[in-house]
Amino acid sequence: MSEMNKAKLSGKTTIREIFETATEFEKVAHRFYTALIPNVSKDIRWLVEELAEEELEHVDLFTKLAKDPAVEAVMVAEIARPVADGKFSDCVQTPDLGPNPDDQAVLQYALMRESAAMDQYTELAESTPVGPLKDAFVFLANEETKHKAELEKIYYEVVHSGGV
Amino acid sequence: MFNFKPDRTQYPAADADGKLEIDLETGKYLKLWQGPNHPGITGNMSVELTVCGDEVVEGKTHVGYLHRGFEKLMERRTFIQVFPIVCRVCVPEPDFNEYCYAAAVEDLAGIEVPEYATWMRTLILEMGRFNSYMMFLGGIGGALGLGITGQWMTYVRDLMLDRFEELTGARIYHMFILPGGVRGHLPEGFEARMEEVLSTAERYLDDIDKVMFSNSVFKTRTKGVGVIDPKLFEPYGVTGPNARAGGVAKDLRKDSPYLVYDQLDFEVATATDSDIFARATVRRGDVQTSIDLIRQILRKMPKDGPAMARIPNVLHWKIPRGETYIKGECSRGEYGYYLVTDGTGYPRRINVRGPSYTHAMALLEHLIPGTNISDVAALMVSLHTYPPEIER
Amino acid sequence: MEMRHLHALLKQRHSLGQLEPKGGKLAFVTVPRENLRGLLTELRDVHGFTHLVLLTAVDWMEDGLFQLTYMLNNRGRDMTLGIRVMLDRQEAQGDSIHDLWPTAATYQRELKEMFGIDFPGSPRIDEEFILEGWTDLPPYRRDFDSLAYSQQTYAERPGRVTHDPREYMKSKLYPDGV
Amino acid sequence: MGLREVLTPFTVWKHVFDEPVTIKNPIGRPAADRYRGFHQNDMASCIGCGTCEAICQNAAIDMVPVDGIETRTGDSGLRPQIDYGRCCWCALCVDVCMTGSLTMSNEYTWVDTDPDAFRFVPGLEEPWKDDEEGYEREGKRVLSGIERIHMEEMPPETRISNFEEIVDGYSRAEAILEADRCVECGLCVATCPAHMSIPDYIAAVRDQDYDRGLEILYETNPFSEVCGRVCTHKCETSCAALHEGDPIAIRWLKRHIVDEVPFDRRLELIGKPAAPTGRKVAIIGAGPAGLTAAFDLARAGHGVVVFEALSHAGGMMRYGIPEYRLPYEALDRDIGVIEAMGVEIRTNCRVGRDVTMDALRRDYDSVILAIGLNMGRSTRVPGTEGPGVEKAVDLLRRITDGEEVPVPERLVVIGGGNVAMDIARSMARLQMQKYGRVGVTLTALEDIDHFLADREEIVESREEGVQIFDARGPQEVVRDESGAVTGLRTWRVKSIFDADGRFAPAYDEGDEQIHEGTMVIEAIGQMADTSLLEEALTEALEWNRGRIRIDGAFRTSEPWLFAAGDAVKGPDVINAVADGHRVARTVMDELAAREVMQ
Repeated sequence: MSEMNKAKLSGKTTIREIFETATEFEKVAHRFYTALIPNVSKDIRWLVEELAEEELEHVDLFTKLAKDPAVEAVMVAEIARPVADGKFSDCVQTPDLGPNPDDQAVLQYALMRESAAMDQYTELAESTPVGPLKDAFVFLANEETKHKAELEKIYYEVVHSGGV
Repeated sequence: MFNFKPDRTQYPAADADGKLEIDLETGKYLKLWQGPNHPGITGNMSVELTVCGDEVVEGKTHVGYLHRGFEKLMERRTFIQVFPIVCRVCVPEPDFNEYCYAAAVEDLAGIEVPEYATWMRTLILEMGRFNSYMMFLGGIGGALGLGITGQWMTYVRDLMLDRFEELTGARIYHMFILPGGVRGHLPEGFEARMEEVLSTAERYLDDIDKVMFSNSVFKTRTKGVGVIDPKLFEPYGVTGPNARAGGVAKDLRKDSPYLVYDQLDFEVATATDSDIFARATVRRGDVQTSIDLIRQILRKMPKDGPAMARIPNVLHWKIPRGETYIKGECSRGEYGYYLVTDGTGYPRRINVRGPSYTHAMALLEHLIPGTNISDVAALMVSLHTYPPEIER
Repeated sequence: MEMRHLHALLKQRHSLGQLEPKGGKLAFVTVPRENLRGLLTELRDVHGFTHLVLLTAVDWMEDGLFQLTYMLNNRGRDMTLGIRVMLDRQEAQGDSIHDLWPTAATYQRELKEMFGIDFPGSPRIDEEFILEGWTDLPPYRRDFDSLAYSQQTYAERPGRVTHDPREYMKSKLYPDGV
Repeated sequence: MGLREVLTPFTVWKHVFDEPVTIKNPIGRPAADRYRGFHQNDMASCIGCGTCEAICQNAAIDMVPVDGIETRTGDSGLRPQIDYGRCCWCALCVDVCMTGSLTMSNEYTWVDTDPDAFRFVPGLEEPWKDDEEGYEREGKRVLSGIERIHMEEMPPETRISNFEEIVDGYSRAEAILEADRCVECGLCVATCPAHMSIPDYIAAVRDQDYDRGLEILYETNPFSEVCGRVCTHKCETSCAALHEGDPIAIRWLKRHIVDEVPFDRRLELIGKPAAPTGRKVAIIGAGPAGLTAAFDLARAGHGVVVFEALSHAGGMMRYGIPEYRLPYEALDRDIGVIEAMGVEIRTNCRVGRDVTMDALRRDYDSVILAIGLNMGRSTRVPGTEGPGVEKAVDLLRRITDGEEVPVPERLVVIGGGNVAMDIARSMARLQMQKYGRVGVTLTALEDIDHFLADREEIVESREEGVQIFDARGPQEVVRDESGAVTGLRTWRVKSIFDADGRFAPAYDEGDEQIHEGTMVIEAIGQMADTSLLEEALTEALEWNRGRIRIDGAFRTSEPWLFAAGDAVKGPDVINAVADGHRVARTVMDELAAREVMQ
């Protein structure tokens, strides 16, 4: 955990800061998966491609939100820093999955990320005032929850029950 | 009273072979067809009478009006598929076909029928016999112009059909005795409802005794008429009440006990005169026996137990090569099924032995000469014949 | 037991085949055609088998044989004996026993009509019995196809169509067989 | 005759004032409760097996499609239509009905001017379709057998100390009785991946014509001896007989046929292959898919070489399935017939090491990839790295090869599939031999009702002393200070399978258990070892969610390469056999097409 992130562990934060971290979170993930695509064997590339695509959709959502005047208006508002923020911010740092990660390693990483994002967005949705941003966080929380469940199913199918 | 004495000289002469010389051109004789439409309860058969005045000099029976080729149809059906057909050989008493066929299959396939089913079968057969006699008692009166007996007996028969309906699910073709057992148990409260029918029947039979058996007209027209010489019984294969009316106390229920008859107490009704009246009284006695037997069976039969034995899958039931003959005492005499199997899933041959086969053909033809035209119907009814047994 | 004694007694004299008992009261035995009359007469007059229960035929087409079954019964002793006579199916001729049992004439007339088995000398043997104007094969012979006959004679009511479950499932679930 | 007899009849004049006994209006008179009136059919429980049609002696019943009823596993989608111009109301159709869906109402009065109205599918819209009254058979069906003929098995206390085959197989008498129960509806055929002619070979058992039976088996399955023992027998889940009783023991009857035909006779019956075509096909992997394809191709006259990395042919049938379920001789006989067709099997020849894909591509007209899933997955929970943690497939392979494997007194298996059961039961036998007692704990994510293993595997495992903990999620392999394994830490699984049968395990952290053992065996998923393809080919091929993309005919994106079996489809022997046939057909079609082109 970086020093900067440790500093963020307590106290208040502005919506802008949260918003920027979240945007960065999605962007980093998208870049990470995109960069990973050529490094994995072609047989598991589908998995990384799907993950990259999902993240890109979220980046697009944030880009759109940033242009929304209603969102701009609440950017300076202060809200309680989510408890889950630490784990979430950690995910902005991308791990080293090695030169040629297999499907299970990619899935495990993705699961960890989805889990952090789900917690983060759920808390944010609760503490953000009613408005388009809250709607976005609610949407994202739902998305990540669904996404996480889907990944868990895939993980079960690939790792636990595949071929048995 | 009128005492008609026919002029025997008008009778046709017989040649050396016993063949009658009947020349219709002479105008002395007339051909008269009795049937094939249902004259009384004799079913769809006809008798081609040659009459001289109102005396019949010759009668030839004609059958085939109900021929459906049952025996042939059965050869094209699997052992279970024969089951729905057999009952149709005899409308008034179909159950004998079901029993004989089922028992024949069981015999050749080596199937032991559960005890409950054997009691149930006996019950069904006695109910069927009762109904058959209802038709007889109604019919014999009807053949002599006594219409009311037919109405009463039809009503009583209907009451018994109600019991058949609730027990078997059908009124006429019961299809209840299946190879392997029977299809079900007695419904709740059946015994009480049956008792009601039986006591009603007894009341009506009491009236029948008064209106028919104690009726001078009936007596006059049936006593001494249509006498079968007991010497003819064996040559003509006469069995059942027709023989018992001539003093031959033979009844397969006693002589060759099947089902549970050896566990039942009953007497066989007999008479001695061997005429129409004697045959009617024997049947009147038999109805009472059936009523008593139904009561006895309901009292003695097990309250529960399996109704069906374990049988092979009927869809490909094959029975090893063999042959058997199963018989029983139906209301008209010896009823039997001769079953031949060849190891396939189909019977090689089924032959139905119905008592009418001998009673309504050779015997009737033998009895007819010398009778009065108006007695022919009563004579036919008194033999209690059902033509489908002849032309299966 | 009684049946076995009887069989032992008659076996030599009438060239009887093996006794085939069905329980204690019913048995079947085969006798050559030429021994039939002698056997029936002795059974009837000496051994109490006075009741001719039935007379019918079984078509063993594949073996080229007709089987005549004479079912005799001794009422007093409750014994039934099924006597088989095997006839050449091509010849199809039996010996009338109407003089032993008058009622046999009816059976023989029916056998003539339904199986085409002749009994020369039997009363009215050639008169129609059940069928009228029948010109086809005797219908109770195995080679008469009653289904084909009914299909030729009667029209089906149109509109019936059925499906075999196995084939139907194939057409629905794996039409190309895999 | 006196005056009395003239007067007595007049006494019945007393009836003159009696009420009439006739019923004024018989239409509407209710029939008895058991009356056999117009039929009723419960559309939802009817499976369209057509037994009613088969038994009807009047040919009154047709099986017809009905709107809104789909054809699916165990249900033909057809429903009986009854022609009341022919029905004789005998109700044999009701008695024989496999599910009890067909019954009768007590309705019998119906007037209509349109004769065709009396030909309809009961259960759709007739007014009496839900009436309570009417004929129903007493109890379960009696016209075909309900109970399966018992299969003799070695009792647990005897079988646990050795690897001898557990199941005895039917005697002829038993097999005839079991075969007798089949109603030949054929619903099972669609369910069988290889669409074996199940009713036909069961009929052969009934007829005691084992030659015919064997020929029928070989039409669709050259691994009938194997499948007769270890098939997942999904056919038995769509058997019409299961609705009121036990499904027909289809698998055991198949085995019985093969058991009854001596090996030499088998070879005679299968006959000789067709004249050589001059074409050559290479098959990678001597498992059920590869060898089935080899059999079909060789039988058609093509030259076939099968490349097998291990020392014996058979694939998972040999190296995965323990001997007590499938004796090696049984497998050897099936393979023997295939070899007798002229198939050459090169064992100990690993493609990628001993021969390259490029060489195969060059030397053969076509190449079929049938490599299966032979690599075990790991949960990768903490502690799985290091000694004391094994993978089930590796252990099973070593046991088959006769290698010494470590046998601890207590061990823990992770997994709820057949492989987990196989390793648990194999290790239990080894423990019995070594220590005289069994110490196997098995944990699985799934609850017991959702185990992927066959029911009988679960039952037999328990009989043999395997302790099963269901719905437990592995969290850590616990090790002591020296690093030696001491057990497995699990959490309870609280989630359940969704409506689609998919499962996202979630854990209840408060419900923790440590399962003691000095060895943990992972028997979870398996994967294909596609390294033999090497990078260029891996890149060139198209993939589909981790598996080589194939079309419906098992073609890969490379025209010379075909793929079949668990590696592309799965998940069992009979599916592999079905794939083998299909890929062989495709290859033959392609070869024939090339013939035309040249």
